[in-house]
Amino acid sequence: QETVRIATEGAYAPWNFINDAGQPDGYEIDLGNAICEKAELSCEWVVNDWDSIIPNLLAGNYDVIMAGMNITEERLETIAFSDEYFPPDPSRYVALAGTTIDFDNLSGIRIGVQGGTIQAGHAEAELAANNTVVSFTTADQAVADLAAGNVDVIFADGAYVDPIVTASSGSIEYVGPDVLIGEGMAAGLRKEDTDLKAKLDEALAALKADGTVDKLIAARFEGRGPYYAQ
Amino acid sequence: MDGFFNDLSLMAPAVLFNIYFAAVSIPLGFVFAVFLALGKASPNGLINRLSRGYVYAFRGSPLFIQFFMFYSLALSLNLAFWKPWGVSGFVLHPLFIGPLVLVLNTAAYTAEIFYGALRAVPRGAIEAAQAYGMSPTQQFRRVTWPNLIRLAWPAYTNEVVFLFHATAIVYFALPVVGSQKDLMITAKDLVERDFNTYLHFSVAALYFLAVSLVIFFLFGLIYSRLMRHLPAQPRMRWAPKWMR
Amino acid sequence: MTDDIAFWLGYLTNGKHLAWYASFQFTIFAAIVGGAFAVIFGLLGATLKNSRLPPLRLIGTLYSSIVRGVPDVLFFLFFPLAFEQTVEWFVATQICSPEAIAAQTAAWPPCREANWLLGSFEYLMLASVSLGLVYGAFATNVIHGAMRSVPAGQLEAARAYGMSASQVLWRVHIRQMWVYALPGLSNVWMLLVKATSLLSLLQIADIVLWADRLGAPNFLPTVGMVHDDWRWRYYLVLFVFYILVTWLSERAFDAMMRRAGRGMLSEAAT
Amino acid sequence: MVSMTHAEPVPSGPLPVVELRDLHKSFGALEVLKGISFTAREGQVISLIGSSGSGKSTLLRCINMLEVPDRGDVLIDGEAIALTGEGQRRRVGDENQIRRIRSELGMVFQSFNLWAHMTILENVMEAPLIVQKRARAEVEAEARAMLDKVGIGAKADAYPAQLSGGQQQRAAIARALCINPRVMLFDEPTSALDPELEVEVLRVIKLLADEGRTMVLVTHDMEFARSVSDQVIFLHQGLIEEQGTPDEIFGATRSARLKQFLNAANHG
Amino acid sequence: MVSMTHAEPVPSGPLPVVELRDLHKSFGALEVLKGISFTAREGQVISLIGSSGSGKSTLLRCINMLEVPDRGDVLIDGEAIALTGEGQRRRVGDENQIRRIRSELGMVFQSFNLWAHMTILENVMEAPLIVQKRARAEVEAEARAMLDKVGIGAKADAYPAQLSGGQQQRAAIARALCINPRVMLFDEPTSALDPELEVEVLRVIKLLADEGRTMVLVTHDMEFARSVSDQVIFLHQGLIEEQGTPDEIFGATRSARLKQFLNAANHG
Ligand SMILES: Nc1ncnc2c1ncn2[C@@H]1O[C@H](COP(=O)(O)OP(=O)(O)OP(=O)(O)O)[C@@H](O)[C@H]1O
Ligand SMILES: Nc1ncnc2c1ncn2[C@@H]1O[C@H](COP(=O)(O)OP(=O)(O)OP(=O)(O)O)[C@@H](O)[C@H]1O
Ligand SMILES: [Mg+2]
Ligand SMILES: [Mg+2]
Repeated sequence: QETVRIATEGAYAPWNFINDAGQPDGYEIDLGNAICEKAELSCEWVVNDWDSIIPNLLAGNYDVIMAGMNITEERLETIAFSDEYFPPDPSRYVALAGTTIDFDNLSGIRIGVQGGTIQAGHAEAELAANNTVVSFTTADQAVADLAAGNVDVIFADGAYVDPIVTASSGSIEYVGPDVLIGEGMAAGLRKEDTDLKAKLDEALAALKADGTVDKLIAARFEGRGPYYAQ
Repeated sequence: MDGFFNDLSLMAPAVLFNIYFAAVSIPLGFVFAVFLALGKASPNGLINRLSRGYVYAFRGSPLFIQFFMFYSLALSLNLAFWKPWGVSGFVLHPLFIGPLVLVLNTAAYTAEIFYGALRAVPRGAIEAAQAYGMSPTQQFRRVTWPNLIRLAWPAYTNEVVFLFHATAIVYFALPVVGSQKDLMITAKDLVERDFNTYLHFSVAALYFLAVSLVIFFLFGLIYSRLMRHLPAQPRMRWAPKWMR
Repeated sequence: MTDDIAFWLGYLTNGKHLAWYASFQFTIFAAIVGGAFAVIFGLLGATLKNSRLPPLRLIGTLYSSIVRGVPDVLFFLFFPLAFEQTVEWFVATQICSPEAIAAQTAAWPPCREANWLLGSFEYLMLASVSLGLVYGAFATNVIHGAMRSVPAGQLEAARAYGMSASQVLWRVHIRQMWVYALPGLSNVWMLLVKATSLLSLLQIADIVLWADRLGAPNFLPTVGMVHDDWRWRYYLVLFVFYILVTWLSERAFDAMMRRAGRGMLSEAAT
Repeated sequence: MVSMTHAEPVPSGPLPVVELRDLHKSFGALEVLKGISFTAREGQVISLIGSSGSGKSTLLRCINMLEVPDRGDVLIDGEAIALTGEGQRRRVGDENQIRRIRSELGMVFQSFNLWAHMTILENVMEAPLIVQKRARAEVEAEARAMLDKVGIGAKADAYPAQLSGGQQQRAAIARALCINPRVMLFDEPTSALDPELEVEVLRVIKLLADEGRTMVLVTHDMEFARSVSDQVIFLHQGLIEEQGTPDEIFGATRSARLKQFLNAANHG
Repeated sequence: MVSMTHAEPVPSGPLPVVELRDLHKSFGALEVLKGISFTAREGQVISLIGSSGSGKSTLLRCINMLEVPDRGDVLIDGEAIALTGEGQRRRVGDENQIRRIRSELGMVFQSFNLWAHMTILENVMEAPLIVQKRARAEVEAEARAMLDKVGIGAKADAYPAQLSGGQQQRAAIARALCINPRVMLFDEPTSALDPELEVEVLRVIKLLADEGRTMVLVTHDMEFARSVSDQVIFLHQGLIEEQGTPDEIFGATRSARLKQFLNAANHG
């Protein structure tokens, strides 16, 4: 059996995180294991910081990235993506309850993002002129800084902030408009690994077809899906 | 070669951040260190123990951990303190908290240097000052301090260079605001883009070396001014005692 | 009350915490292996610096002054990567076919076959070697100075009694050198120990990385206990850990100094 | 001039300038001074002699309170130096008084203790400017005159490290003289010098003696002690073993110990 | 015993043990030895005297090649020490030969140079064990006997720093004796000692002289040179100015320079 090394960040619940047992866990880990089983690959999980996750893929330290990574034009210049396994989802702003921000002409606020994400790219391109964009190395750190009031809003994947807003019981709330920037999440691969991509796509298609993917999404993301039911 | 010049110009603005961190921390750390050194030498039990403990703790632990710890500590105090005083964004800004931690850290190292020098000030010079009726303040200002700073200068120069080197880890521990990136982050980003490890890190190293040499040169000038009373000057040596 | 204690005991011994505790081995490994390399490189560098051949002397001097002229973290990031790439480049010149090179889309490595897959152990080893290289440059200076501090008369006496050059070196010169080198080496060791906090920058799951993971705020019960940002508490533990290591190291070096200084430090010892 | 804080009748002749009463001083368990009393009157030159470790330096340092005696008093110009506390915890009582008194006592240290970071001229001007707060122009004129007097006027702008031992010693004397002290205290002014320089320095001290300045000096040079002193005091084991005019001390010696000491001194 | 590598006729009387032929030695531009030749025969004691800087130590150090002479030869037991190269680049030619010869020459340094990291006993045993590779038990017995002989048997397990100067000097002598050398070389064996210790050390050296050991010694003590030597050599400006029995040298002195030197020595 071919061994495939899959990198994940381990700090982006519920896609991927380190559980109390100290092991990688989350939707992507469940899905990755299912894909591997389907494609008859033996999989090995590698935890790697987000900011160097693409360079280390290219350098050959592992073969696949499953780390809540959105497909973008820019990334497609350097790596390839499998078919999507999480649909395009609006990115959302959240702030501490009671914060009023004029989103029509957004200026003078501090926007927290995780560096190297599509939200960071958007903020740097569209908002940095009039606002301060603060990049954190993990999404958790961005949330921590929001909770402590160091940034006015954070801008992140909707499905990432959903449970946080829910769990905060009102102290953190959505503000402003949803922004659709992602093209869905998928596994990242080196461009030349076309065989591996084919295998992954095939297995993924099968799992979508038999409802496994929807089941896994429903288990990890409350009230989401089904997305891929025929 | 093009890559080299390209890197040189890309990193020129980045090195300003390292210089900024060092330039802000050095004078403040210097002043704080003087008080700490005097505290260590103080006969007052409480002041003495506090200063000793402080110096030991900050010299005994890595600066990297200190950055993380103080940032998250400051963050957890944000809602209770900084926010109400309206200094939230300011306190937690890397351009503020970075130098703050550097000051806390370098003050401990510098204090140790000053304390060592303080104990090496010739007893006789101080006794002569006493014998001629100087007050304790006058003794310190006119005799102890001039001797101390001369004794400490070479070691202090090394500490300054090391402080400058220490600025390399600021942005590994603190969030990056906007496009404010220092040499290390810039070099690391470049390497992650095209894997030209040798080029990008060498250019960054070159910048660090160049600024270090400038520091040595400037501090050496001051040293030769300080030591003009000695016909044969003890040579400045690149021999750090302690680093973070 | 007992419930509370039981809860916290359970929490502090869950798999994530156990992984944290286990990760201390990486730090300790890096410190000890790095320290050993630093002494080896230090002795090597000092030998070069003492060499009679000018080119070797130049190499020794360049090594110790350039490495000390750049931040440790820079060299620490640079060396493992550069080492890996150099090895891959050599391998590539041997095995890469022109077609494979043409097929390669990423900037590195030259071809897929030349890729050298590094696991955490290899990274840890490389990290230790780079610590050894950085602090070996400091040790070079310390040992070089210490070798020159041994009084010439001690060596002359050995020569006058017919000892060979290597007998003089090992039985007198190096034996006495430690007394002069230990204070400096103690400082270098402290620096090295503190530099082990940088391991996480090389993607090694060390104590700093786990402290960050454990302290990060959590809102999802499915992920684990829900809590705020607790990072500073975990970092405080590391802060104290390093201070303890420093303290222990000082004791150990004092003991070593007493041993090495037997006879030579009579006034200090009594 | 003399304040009447002490009850002793003022003796005839010159007024007492330095008076020690029953001084005791211990370092830890070692009792160095065991009750020393003597008086130096205006214009007198008093030499302290004794073997090494007999407490000569300690006694001299007690006069300006660089060492605080455990028991006993020091009176300068009849004014007792205020001390508080008991035994080894005894401290100077009045900071202002001691500073005023110290600036009346010009001390010349055995190892000179010139301030290395100042030029010779700055060394000499320092105390008058900083402690006595006199005008710079006046002090500078006086300092230069003083340096000329001890024969090193040309070295005014040199740093101490650039001077020979004898020149440094003379600079130290100039520094002490420039505060215009009532008393000069010398601790072995020549012991660190080679014979040639010794002669130079002794010449300057004799000059001062001839001018009638009150001086207390510790010396190993019996020849010199004999020629310059009004009174010679022989210390032995923390006590004054013998005291008298040079003729009395070096002439018909009274105690066996002094005899032994002087014999040894002749050979040393 | 004597190899016949040199053509000179073997003189009558005791055999030559150390022979120097036309030694020259310069340090940079300074010519310290300008052609020295002399012979020490079995059982002879030769003293080198001369003013400071006259090259006595350099000469002694040339005998065991701690300094390599620029010109000239050294013969030990008739065997010439092999040297290669010319002038200041001259080097020892045969490492094995020099080590063998050195272990026949017991050098006692002016500053003792005992190995600080070893006890006295270890110091004495080091060369026999490491260089001569003799059996430990035998060496230890001999070393202890030797220490007893010089009167410091009780200090065998002390470190050099724990001994007084005189004891260190005697330990250094024991160390040299324990390799059972053909010749003992002493460089100013007493100059760093106080008079009392000097007497102690001189006693030991006299003992060795009486035993008939060949010795070359540099000394400042004319009294001692006179009483112990068979030959006295007076060095002046890199040459042997005078040479002869003690009676010849200290009796009717021939050269003005030696006269001057001896006069000064009497006062020093
Ligand atoms: N600060 C001190 N602490 C402890 N002991 C001291 C101190 N100063 C002096 N002593 C001791 O007091 C004794 C007298 O010392 P002092 O310097 O007065 O002798 P002295 O007569 O000046 O001798 P010398 O002629 O050698 O200078 C000595 O035994 C000395 O060791
Ligand atoms: N290694 C050296 N390098 C340069 N000059 C040296 C060296 N060793 C000795 N000299 C010089 O050679 C001269 C003779 O020195 P040497 O030590 O032989 O004199 P000495 O007769 O033993 O004098 P002393 O009685 O003072 O010991 C001196 O002028 C000395 O400065
Ligand atoms: Mg004294
Ligand atoms: Mg000599």
